[in-house]
Amino acid sequence: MHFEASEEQTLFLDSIRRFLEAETPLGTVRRLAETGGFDRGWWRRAAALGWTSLLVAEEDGGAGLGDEGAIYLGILAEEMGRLVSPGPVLPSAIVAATLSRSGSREQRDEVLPELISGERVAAWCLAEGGRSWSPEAIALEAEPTSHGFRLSGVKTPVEAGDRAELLLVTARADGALTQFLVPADAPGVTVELLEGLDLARRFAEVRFDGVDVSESALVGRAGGAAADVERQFQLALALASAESAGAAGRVLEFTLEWAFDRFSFGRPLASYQALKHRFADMKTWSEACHATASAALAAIAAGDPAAGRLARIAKSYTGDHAPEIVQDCVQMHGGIGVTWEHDIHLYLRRVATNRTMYGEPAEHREAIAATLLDVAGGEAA
Amino acid sequence: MHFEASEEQTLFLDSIRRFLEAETPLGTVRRLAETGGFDRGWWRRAAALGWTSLLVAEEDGGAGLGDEGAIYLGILAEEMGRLVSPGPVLPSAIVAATLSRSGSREQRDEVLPELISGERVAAWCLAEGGRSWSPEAIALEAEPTSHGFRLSGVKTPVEAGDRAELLLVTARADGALTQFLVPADAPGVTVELLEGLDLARRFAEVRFDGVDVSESALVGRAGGAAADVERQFQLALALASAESAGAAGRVLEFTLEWAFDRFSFGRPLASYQALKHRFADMKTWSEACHATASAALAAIAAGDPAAGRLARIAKSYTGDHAPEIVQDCVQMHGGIGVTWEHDIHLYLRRVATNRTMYGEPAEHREAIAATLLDVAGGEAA
Amino acid sequence: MSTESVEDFRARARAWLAANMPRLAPGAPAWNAMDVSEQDAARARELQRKLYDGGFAGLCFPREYGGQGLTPAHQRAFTEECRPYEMPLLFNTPTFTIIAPTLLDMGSEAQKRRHLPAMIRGDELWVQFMSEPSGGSDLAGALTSAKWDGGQWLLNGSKIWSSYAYFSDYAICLARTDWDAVKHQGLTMFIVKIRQPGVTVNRIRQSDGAIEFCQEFFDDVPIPPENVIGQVNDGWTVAQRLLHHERSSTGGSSPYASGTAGTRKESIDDLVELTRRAGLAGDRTARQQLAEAYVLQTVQVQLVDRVVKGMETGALPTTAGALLRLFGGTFAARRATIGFELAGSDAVAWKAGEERASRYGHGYVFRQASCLGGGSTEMQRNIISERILGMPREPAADRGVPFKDVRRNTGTSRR
Amino acid sequence: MSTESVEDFRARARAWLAANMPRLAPGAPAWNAMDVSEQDAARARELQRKLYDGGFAGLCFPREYGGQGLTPAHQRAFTEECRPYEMPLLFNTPTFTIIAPTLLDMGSEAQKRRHLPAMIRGDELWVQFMSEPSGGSDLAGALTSAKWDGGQWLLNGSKIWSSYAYFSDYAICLARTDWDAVKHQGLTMFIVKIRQPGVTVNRIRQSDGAIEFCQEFFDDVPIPPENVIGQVNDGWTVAQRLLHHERSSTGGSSPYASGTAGTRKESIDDLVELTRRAGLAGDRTARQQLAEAYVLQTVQVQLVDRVVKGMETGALPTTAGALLRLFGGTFAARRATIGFELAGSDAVAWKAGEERASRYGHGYVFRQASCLGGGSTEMQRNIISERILGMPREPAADRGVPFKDVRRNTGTSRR
Repeated sequence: MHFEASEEQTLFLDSIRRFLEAETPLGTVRRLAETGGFDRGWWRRAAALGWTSLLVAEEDGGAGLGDEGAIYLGILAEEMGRLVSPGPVLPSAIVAATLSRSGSREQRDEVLPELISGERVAAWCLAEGGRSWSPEAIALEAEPTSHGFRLSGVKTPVEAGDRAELLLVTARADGALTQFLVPADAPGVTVELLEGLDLARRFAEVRFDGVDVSESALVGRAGGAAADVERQFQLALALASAESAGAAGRVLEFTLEWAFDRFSFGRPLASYQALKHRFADMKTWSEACHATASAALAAIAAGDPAAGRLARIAKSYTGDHAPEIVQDCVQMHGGIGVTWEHDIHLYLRRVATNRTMYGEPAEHREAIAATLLDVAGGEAA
Repeated sequence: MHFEASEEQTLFLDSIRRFLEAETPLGTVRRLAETGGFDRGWWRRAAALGWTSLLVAEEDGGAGLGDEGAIYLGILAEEMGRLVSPGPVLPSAIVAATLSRSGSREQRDEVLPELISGERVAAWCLAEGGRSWSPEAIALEAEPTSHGFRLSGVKTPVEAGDRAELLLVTARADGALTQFLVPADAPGVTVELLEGLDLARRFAEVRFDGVDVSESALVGRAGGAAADVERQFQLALALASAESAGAAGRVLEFTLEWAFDRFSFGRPLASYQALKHRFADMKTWSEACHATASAALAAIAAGDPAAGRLARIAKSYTGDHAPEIVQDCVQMHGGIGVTWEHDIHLYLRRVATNRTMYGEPAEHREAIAATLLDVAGGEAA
Repeated sequence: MSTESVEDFRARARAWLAANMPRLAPGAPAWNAMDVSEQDAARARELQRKLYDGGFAGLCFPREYGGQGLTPAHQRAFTEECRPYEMPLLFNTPTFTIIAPTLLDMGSEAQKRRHLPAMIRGDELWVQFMSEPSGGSDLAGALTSAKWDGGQWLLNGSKIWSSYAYFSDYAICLARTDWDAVKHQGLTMFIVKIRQPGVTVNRIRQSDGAIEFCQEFFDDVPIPPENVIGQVNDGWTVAQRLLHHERSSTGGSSPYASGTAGTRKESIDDLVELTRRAGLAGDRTARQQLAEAYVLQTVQVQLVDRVVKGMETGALPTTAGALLRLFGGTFAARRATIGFELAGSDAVAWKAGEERASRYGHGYVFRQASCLGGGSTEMQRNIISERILGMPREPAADRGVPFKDVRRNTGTSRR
Repeated sequence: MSTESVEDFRARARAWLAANMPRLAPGAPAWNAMDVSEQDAARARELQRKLYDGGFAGLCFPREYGGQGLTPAHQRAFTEECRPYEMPLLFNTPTFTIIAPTLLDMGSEAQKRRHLPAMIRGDELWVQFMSEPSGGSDLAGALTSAKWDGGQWLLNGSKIWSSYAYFSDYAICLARTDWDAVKHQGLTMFIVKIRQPGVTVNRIRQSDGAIEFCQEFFDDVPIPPENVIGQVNDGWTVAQRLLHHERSSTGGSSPYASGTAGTRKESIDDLVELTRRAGLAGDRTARQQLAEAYVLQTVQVQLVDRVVKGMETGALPTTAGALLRLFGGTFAARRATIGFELAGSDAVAWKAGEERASRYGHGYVFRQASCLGGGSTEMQRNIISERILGMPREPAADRGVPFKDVRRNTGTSRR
């Protein structure tokens, strides 16, 4: 967490940590991995702690934190990382925020309360299976029909796609970004659970084979979703970054304990300078991961026009460094670190997955280079 | 040097080392840097040791080692690296080899003896100032005239271009690689000495402003130089690699001595595990640099069809690692390592220059990727 | 006795292989050391026997112990020739490259005559009982103990990280026989029969989900005195030979390995195919990564050649195998990372039945194993700096102290 | 006394700057700490005096010592506002960010009243005499000695790596005053006037050819007793405060720096321009490198913010500045490498008069300076592991031993 947390933020953090440690300690996470992911009752209890409404306006039943909710979400994401928690926090928060901002009266009155209460789960259908996760790469077609639109295309991987009752689909109508809220059981929608590296978080492929939706499925106006999508994307980048920072920070903590406890040649591992210097590097990177994730969330919360660039910076830095921290901590553990029995691989799977999801570091660096090089005059703002 | 040197090779090595240590120790190298590079008398004495004729056929007054001369040249290059020596070894060897293979009777009878004796110096005009050093990038035009060709273009940087009486110019006639031997004082040739990072080795820009040459300037036939150029290029890559391996290996040696002699907190630097582990990494990379440079030269000597790929591998590996070894040795030295007074920067300047000259690691990796990906079936042979 | 020339031998081997050994299907996957079943072991025993019957087993082992007494050059030729054939690669490591040369160096004449021919015939697969759950890199800190009791030793304790123990026959086992001696002087190396009462073998699941390694528990396992290798309480001398051979083995410089799991070319073809399948054949960054992997792989082979020659000529000390272990371990980790990055999201989430890219994800999760197995890269760096470069040894708190008084792990922060 | 609000202050500063300070020419090169002449120093003194006269000098220093008694937030606002103007940046380090806060912490009232206002007025430029030719990272191993002799101290020995000593006025100097005490307990910190008989200042040429640093030789230099900072033989306590402020300074978290050498944006613009000029604006590898530099530069600023807040709130110990030094040093080295690679052969050979790219070559040659100056990255890693993470301290062979008996450098392998 950032070092200037308010009292409310600290209370929120404590409530998350107590809840996760009690309800989904790592042993439970392992069991959920075998049985199919998060428990719906658990999710409703998490929702009761306010997790789902942090970016929802007060009049829509939300926390009324305004954009500052992004900072609370960052705290939540870090804690999720610290315990490799399951649960559709990221897609839920993103979909709820967009419905509150741009949803129709009906969507806000009928759908949003159920998302906030955790009764229903929503997923965001963004990527389409190519290398790029950028909104520019979206091609899923929304063809106008007499009564609405027909959606055709494939979205994959979709976080929590297998468990979601509602899908926020980012598509193109007449070439312009347009979003729809579609029930997962709509005719023509096929959801296939994917296998994956992360044991607690699941992804699905969602096919739209000429799915007919009415005008009322639109979230915002046709062709007018670019700002919402950009904001969703920024949130996803920053939250994935915060989660990886939390995960890597936690791994570093318990690996340090291990180094104190473990003796080799009559000396604790922690006394070997070659290892000490690597711990020093890892500590530095870990603090930098926290710093850049917090800065991105603060920029989003502040409506800073640089938020998009800062979110990409955070995602690229944490994508490079969080996995390397965890890998070197595996090395510090020795043989036990590459066993199934030891929890460290749960963390490695999470940060490796986060590195890829919502775009790899190289994709974000390329986008950053574009802001530096491709604008007239090299304007970097 | 490779670990299976023959007795002849060991004698050759000893003669080089004795000569360089006596004639151009590092203090002399520094003085030469102030005064304009190598001394002609020194170069003639070096030539008398056989340096210029290692790849020249016996009937042309050469060593008669056949292709095995490449291995001797590698030994010479490593020793040049170990003492950051001046002198046009690489261009002399390359030009002499090509004249012996493909030169006209006249070139072999009139010119070659003077190159071998060190009376005259030759330079190879390859690069044209762009990013690429590959023969494919050569554009200097050789336009047919009634009596020969007219050369137009710029070559830069040209090693020893400021001191050479003769220029081997790689050009294109009708789009096909063609080489010429041109006197540096021919009308239309302008040579401008460049400033540079390497204190002992100099480069020049050579302009050809409509330089008229007769047919007799051709080395080999018009449009038929591809094989010679490829071989020259392979030699340049392998020799630059060997030289950098020699330089980095020597730096590692004296830095290790320093670590033994230097005490910090009452203990020799060499006793600090964090430094010991970095020395272990450097030793491994250093041996690998030697290994890959030797393997490339052995392949050239054996006429192995893989020689081109192995030369690129060596250049890319040593280009990445030799400078990093030297930089970390600078770090090991502390403040004294970044002074003018300490010799280590002479080595750093040499390996940094070699990294760039004849193509950076990324260019060679791209070419290697092409052999892996762009040939039907992915044939990597 | 004059030795057959390498080229004559090569021709004879080629003909024999074609007539006798099963050919690999074109494009058959390279042998996967990670997932070996008892059936695979039975098959390896059968093929090894076939080689033995044909006179092509144990090429570099002395004739008196069932080998062929040939040179490393003969072995290299054979390894080149046998590439298209199914080979009993399971015998290579640790049986032939680590255990057998240790027995050759340190075993009694009776031990050599009893076990070496049996290995070469395919009758005995061996494993190492060296590491312990509490031990990490500190092999000499073994807590497994053997007590002399009525004319035999009784073994108690636990070992870990032994590959394939569940289908192997014998193990070489380091145990503490004197707790009052300083650490390195109270150890003895034993030959232990695996399938006998008192030995329990459990399999360990790896972080990537595969099962290769085992943990063993010993409960008063009897060992006859003739199964001591070398001298009682001098087991560390034997262990050092064993570690030397292990470095040669994992570094790729052992002359006792016969056949290899895939040629160099196959191994890069893997990444080439991945790059193409991922649609990245034209992507400059991907091309750089692919070429980097190929450069490192090639340099690794070149480094093995150099270091082996250096050790042969005495230009490098025999500990130089640590250079190969360090290079090999870090390269394998880098290669796993490149594979993971090339594979993109397919390595992170994939459809059931389309697992091709998933192994790059699992390879990434298991990445550090290449820097741990066969001696951690940290130990290699210690060896290189201390024994090749002659730098001062790390201070150890367990020197000159009776082993029973040495400080050991505290807490139980293993999670 | 109520403090002016930051925004009111900002408005007042903006107006004053526009009316009084010389504007930088658009596109003027950022201030280059590497190549400072005596004229530059005179100019800096003049500008500092101007700030002082306007009431904008020493913003965070107490009023009783000539400062303005304002908050770090005021200083940040001023630093933002003064970007378009020429500033006396030479005073920032070490005078304001390292020496002055050390005097504030540890100096006598008389020392503070005498020197702090003089610094803030632009009358005194200071340097550090800390490192020694024989010493490396081991500052407490100082061999420069001061002997008490007839009512004053006499200084003998040599110091090195002091920037700008040849035009500065005073130095803070660590010297050994008791050779029978253990290392850290026989040191005293002195104030030394530089321009006086017995002090010889030689300039050192750097590996990149530039001249910034100096070496000083002391030959019976007299120091009056009132120039001892803190207690005699307690100089290491003073040195630790100084090192703390040095870490804050080089890490970028000191509140006493006023103005910065170039904005963040200018600094990446440098590489952007290089990329364009090299024709690499469309090259994917170059774009990755450029973006990497920008990412690291941005994260560095974010890390400074985080660590400063962490130290303010007590979430991080005061030694956390070492995190910033380590990040900053390694980033600067990485940035130098990226610049060198982007510049291509222009950084290796260039036409006289077309040196623009050559500085990337020289920057690469001098690269490690960023990992050495202000405390090597190795020392930062020791501090982070031992003082932030609480890992065991390195064994030192010089603890508990009279300093005169400690082993020192052997041989003379400096070449």
